[in-house]
Amino acid sequence: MRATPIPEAMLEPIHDPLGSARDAIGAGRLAEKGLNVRHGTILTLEDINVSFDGFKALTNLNLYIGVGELRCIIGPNGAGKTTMMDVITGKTRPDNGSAYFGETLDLTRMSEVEIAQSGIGRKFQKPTVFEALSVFENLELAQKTNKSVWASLRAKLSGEQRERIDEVLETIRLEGSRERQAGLLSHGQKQFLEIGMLLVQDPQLLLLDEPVAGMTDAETEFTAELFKSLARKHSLMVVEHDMGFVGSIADHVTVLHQGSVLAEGSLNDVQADERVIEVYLGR
Amino acid sequence: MTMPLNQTLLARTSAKLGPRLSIAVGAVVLALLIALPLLHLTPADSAFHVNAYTLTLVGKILCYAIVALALDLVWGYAGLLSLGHGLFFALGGYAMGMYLMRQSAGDGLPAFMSFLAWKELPWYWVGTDHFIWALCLVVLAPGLLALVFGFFAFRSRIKGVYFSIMTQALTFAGMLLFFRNETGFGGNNGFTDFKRILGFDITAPATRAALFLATVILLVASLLLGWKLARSKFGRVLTALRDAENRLMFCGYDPRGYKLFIWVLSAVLCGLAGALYVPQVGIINPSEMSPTNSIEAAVWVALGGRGTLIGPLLGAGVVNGMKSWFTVAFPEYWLFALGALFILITLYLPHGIIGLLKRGEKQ
Amino acid sequence: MKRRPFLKTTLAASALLLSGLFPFSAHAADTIKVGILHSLSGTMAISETSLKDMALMTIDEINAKGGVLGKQLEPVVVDPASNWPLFAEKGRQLLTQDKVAVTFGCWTSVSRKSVLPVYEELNGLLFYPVQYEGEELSPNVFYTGAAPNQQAIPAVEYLMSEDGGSAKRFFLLGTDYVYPRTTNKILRAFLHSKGVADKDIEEVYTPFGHSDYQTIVANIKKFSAGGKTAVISTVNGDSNVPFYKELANQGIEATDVPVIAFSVGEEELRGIDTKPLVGQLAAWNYFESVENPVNEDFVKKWKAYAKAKNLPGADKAVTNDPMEATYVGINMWAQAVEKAGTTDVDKVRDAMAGQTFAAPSGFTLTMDKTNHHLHKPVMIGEIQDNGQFDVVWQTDSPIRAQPWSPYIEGNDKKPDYAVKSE
Amino acid sequence: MTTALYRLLFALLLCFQWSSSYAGDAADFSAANSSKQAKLLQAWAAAPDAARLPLLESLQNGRVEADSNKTPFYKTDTGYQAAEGGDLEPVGKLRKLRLNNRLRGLIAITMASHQLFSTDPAVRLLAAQELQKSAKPAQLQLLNERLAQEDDADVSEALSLALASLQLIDSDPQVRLAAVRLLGETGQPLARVRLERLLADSNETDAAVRTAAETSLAQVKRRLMIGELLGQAFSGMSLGSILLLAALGLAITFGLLGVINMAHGEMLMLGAYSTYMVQVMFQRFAPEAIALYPLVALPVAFFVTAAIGMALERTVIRHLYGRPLETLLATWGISLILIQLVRVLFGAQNVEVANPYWLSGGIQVLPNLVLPYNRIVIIAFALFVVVLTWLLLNKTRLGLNVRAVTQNRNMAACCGVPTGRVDMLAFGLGSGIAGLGGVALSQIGNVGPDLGQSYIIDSFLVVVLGGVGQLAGSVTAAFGLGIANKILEPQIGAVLGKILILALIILFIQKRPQGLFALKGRVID
Repeated sequence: MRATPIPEAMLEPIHDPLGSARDAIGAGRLAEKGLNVRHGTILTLEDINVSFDGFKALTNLNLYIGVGELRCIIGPNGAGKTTMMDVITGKTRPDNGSAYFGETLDLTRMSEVEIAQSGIGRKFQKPTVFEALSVFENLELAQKTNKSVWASLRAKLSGEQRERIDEVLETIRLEGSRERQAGLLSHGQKQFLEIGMLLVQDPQLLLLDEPVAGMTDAETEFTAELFKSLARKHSLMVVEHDMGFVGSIADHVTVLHQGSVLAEGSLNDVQADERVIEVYLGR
Repeated sequence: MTMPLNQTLLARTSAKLGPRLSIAVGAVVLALLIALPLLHLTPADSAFHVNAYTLTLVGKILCYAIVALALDLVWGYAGLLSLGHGLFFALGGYAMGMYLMRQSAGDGLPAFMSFLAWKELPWYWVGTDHFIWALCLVVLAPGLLALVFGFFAFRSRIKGVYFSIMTQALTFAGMLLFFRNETGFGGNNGFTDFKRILGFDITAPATRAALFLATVILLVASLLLGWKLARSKFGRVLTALRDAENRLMFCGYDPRGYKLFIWVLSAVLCGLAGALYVPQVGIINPSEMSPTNSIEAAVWVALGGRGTLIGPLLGAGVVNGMKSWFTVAFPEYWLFALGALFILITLYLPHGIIGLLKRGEKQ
Repeated sequence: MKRRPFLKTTLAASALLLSGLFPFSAHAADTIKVGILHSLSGTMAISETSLKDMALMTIDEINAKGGVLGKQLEPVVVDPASNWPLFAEKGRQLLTQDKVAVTFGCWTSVSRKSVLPVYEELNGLLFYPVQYEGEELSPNVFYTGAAPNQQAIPAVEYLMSEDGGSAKRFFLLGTDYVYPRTTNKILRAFLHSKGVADKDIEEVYTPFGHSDYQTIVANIKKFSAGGKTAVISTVNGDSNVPFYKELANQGIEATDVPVIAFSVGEEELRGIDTKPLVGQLAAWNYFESVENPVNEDFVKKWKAYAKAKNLPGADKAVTNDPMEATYVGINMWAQAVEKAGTTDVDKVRDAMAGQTFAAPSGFTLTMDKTNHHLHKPVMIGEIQDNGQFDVVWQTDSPIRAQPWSPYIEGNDKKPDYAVKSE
Repeated sequence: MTTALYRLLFALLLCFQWSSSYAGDAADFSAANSSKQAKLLQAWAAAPDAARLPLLESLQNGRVEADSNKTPFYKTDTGYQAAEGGDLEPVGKLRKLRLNNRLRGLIAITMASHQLFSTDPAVRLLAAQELQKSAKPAQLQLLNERLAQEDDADVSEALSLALASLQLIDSDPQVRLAAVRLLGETGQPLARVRLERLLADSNETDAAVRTAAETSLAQVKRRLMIGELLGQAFSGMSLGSILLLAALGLAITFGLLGVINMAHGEMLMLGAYSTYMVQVMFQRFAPEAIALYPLVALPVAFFVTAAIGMALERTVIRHLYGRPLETLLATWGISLILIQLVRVLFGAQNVEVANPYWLSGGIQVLPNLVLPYNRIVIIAFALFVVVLTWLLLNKTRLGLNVRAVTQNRNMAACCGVPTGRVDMLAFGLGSGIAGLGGVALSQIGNVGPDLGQSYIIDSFLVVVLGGVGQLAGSVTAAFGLGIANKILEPQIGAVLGKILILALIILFIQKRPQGLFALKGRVID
């Protein structure tokens, strides 16, 4: 079955109906409205080093992602892909180096929550959804809104928000499982639900860790369509092993090896690179 | 790591089933609980008379039920197993006890201080002769302690078993502190021999009835509050927090605030339960803080069914009922029964009695 | 269909609540009910279980002689499980459900304090058999254990005497609860009155269940360098073993620094290796080793009873001071009921005044006319390696109790007769 | 040569005088009341006579009994022998001569002054040392005489010290000065008090003596200080070693397997009860080898607790891997059952576990520092168990398997590691080590059903603080907590010290959560 193209309107960001009253505990300092992308780069990683008990996971990593770009990251196991995502989302602090979201937000100084609120969304390698909640409730929680304690105590879904969730449900083809408990979904469905949760979160930058693992071919194809359509409005960074999938979506590919960038360029360029061939096939 | 609790919340269940029946049954229980203290006021030789023994026993169990509910809010919903709720319960009890001691002592010092030759009240006793301030303390003492402990614990992401062990150590430390005579709370003897509350004789039937009613009101209020919370988005965030905290953080929620809120709320509920418990049973002493008591409360919740609102109440009732019976019938075997209960619930009844009833329903 | 679970749960809940409401009560026509309120489980079971058995034995004995007022006594045993609020609850149960004529029970002060309001409210009668700190005199309680002046003060007088080693310095070591605190306060005042200066008195408290006595023993050693020192120990049961072991291992002997204990008796010694303790002292009002016909008979009866009832450790059954006090208490109550001709609490209370009983201690004990305490002899015993005590000193005659110690400020204004606390 | 001859003569005399000339001392003593007995002893101490040695020895051993005529008899292994000699038969019932602590003290002094005449220098040395702390002014002359006759250097020194305490009130300032100086050389706590008295009451008139006393006092204080500090360090180490033994088993079950074993304390308790059982067996079947029972108890306790641990793992814990909170509740239930089981089987009372002679007493290192043997042995034993555990985990097949399973269960299973059996063995190992800890604990404190309860919280704190899965961390944490406790205890008391330490642990975990999560790494949710 071919994927239906996604209507433009669905991907339009919906503005926070409650305004940007982010005064709750640990709320973000800045909303994405003010994100400064003057130079066209949304993410800047420079000279990042991370080591775990002597093991160097990242060494002098430099990476730039442009606004609206769809970047694929490939690399053998242990190349540092997930660690890099951990650094961007604030889960791991680099030993040194700088990480900027836009021109002004220093990711190394922000907490995970602040980073998430400032507009970076992440999908985990293993699909993680809230298993005890229904599909709808999963999306409701993820939806961009005021996420402070007090707000959630009083929160009521507006019609607009409900519509938005319904739209996304349709996009990820889970409209039939709306009230189903997320824990009961299949692996692929969970993957989609998690992507859907990213969509309602409406981030500027999406980090996706192996999004098509465990999907059927048709689902993979559909996902590729989805990502490509997202790319214009959002920046995406996709870590993937499936070269077919990478080839179908990426205009730009980065190869990581032993914690730093080995090669960068179009998929064809990269695949022709001697060093990359050696890394993948050599040993 | 996480065990999905496929338990549908009572809130949701009752929303779906025709609410009339559940309201009817609830009303019957409530009516019984309200009738009980009124029957206590009948003359002693009346056929319907309910004696003070029964009233205080049921009152005590109701207080425990509130504790179970409070524990369930943090454990069943937010996934934080506290083994230190006895501390909050006791703190509330002590705050109320301070007021009761002052009432008994009149203008002088409470008895335990005067025979240890203390000349004046320690600073933290200031104002405890006013009921209003005592009430504030009932809320503030457990609340502030929970706030401070929770702030540090949640900030450094202590969770799961570590959290349980830390809370256990906390209540243990509290117990040691209150056992000291120099701490100024009567040491091992704690507070006893209360005479009056708000000027009323504490042993008068009307006072007992009023205290009992207050407990019923607090229980109903806690249930309503729990129900409201479970239905709100807040409740869903807590459930999400329990199952996948990292996911929640990457959705932009700060778990600390949520945990702190429910943790403090739960502590305050415990404190209030403690405050009602003390005048009814007539004594508060540090053994209420012993880790064993707190862990027993966890069994009430586990037995009844965590993540539900009625479950903990059932659990508290069943375990305490069993305890009353066992300690009379076979005092030696009570610990065997309690121990076996712990093991069997965890092995075979992960959803407690409520889960059992549900399963029976499905088949 | 979905209604049923909720219905069921609610029903279950209400059934549970109801079950507590209407407890059954049995009616036995020709017996007098007697309550026994001792912990049979939990931490205090160690000490209290034997008191329950002693009470049952005494009741059997009275029944064998024809009971009281021609009626048999019917013991009602409940287990408050070392849980203080439960003491009050069970006490209330005994008085309101079982309608007992009298209760024998409690060990710790806190359990007594917990039941006291219940007994005063319902005008019950409680016999309390353990030595305690005094500072209490309720009309609803008869105290058959020692007040501080019947144990602590004579013990210190002994230590200060030549035979006791003419101690000049005193190390007061106790577990941190009310009994040691109050006792030590009384002792300090008493020592002051004997001219002992504050610098020669050291007061140290340890928490319950303390087991590491290294620092404290080192302190005792340091303190004892300053002159002939005696340790007065109000250390609670379990902590005594590590304390004495540490003393012995650090080379402190009873001849250098004698330790006198107020809470170590035959029952406590039963479970420990007494070698390190030999020569240390204890003060009580009764020891199993006392030699007189009444005691011989008493000990024999107890051993036979323990064997007959197959009590745990029956082959090593011992008697001790609180057991004797229980025995004396029950017998005196029976005599008082006979005298009053009724079990009515007020009448029995009046009849109790001045009752006498030839006790196993070898003395005829008298219930004081006014203050609800027994007149008791005081004995100092030395621990032997067989777990028994060798009496090294005793008073010539029983001493009257002073529940309101004159050494505590303000007690001179307290009346020496029982009044309900207000 | 002359002294040797003199001694020989003395010894011979002793034999002759045995039953004749001093007859009457024993009878006097047994007939006297206690204050008179004290006077007798004091008199004897000032004028020793070898003939009294049998009497004194018998008194010390509690073997003197009197019949109803107050005729004294010595109790021997076979029967009774009249103390005054002859073939007297006891009249009426024999009763042990009642002594009190004062008399016992006096007997010790009297004995010591008699032993100064012994031919064995070691005995004389002990006697002189005893007199150092207890010599009475009446013995001044005796001591002077003995000192003059003494040829052994050590005994001389000990005697002069014993004399020095008495000479502080000598009328000759020179003698006092010498005595003061001599006292300064010792680190005796008694010397400090004596010197302080000299200064405080200003009853010393001679300025030179006063200055010397000040110097000596400072000297003594310094030595005492050293002893105190060492003592504190030792007690910290000792407490640490106990915590370590209590926590080590947990470091395996919790640290490696991730099982929250609340019944861990009961494994300690069962280890202690195994020790008790072994002791009972020895008493019944091999009373002559009783001193060896702790050594036999070690393997017994290890295997008993390991077997119980494995049984629990198979029946309960196996079903709960990966559900730590449930494990916590279930094992708490197990602990309740085990406690009650022991109560039913052995009674609620504590049971009697006696230290064998080689674990009783202590070694005198400094005048104010005695290190008890049982504590020394336990410190060594704790270290031994740590080394053993380390070897087991790092140098054996089982250890390799355990580490493999704990790091990646599925992978290990794929490699053919029987994960089920490894879990069982590892849990058994942890429980067994707890059993070993129980043997050690039985030599320090009570053995009762509640033994384990008092260690469980401390054990968890040690493991958590040390870093889960880190053996070295547990060792550091245990000794750290032990020493911190012992430093705080004299300052603020045991309770506040403990509370403060709990608070510090909570704060410490703020700073170094690695204490909690030992291994850093990429986090997979």
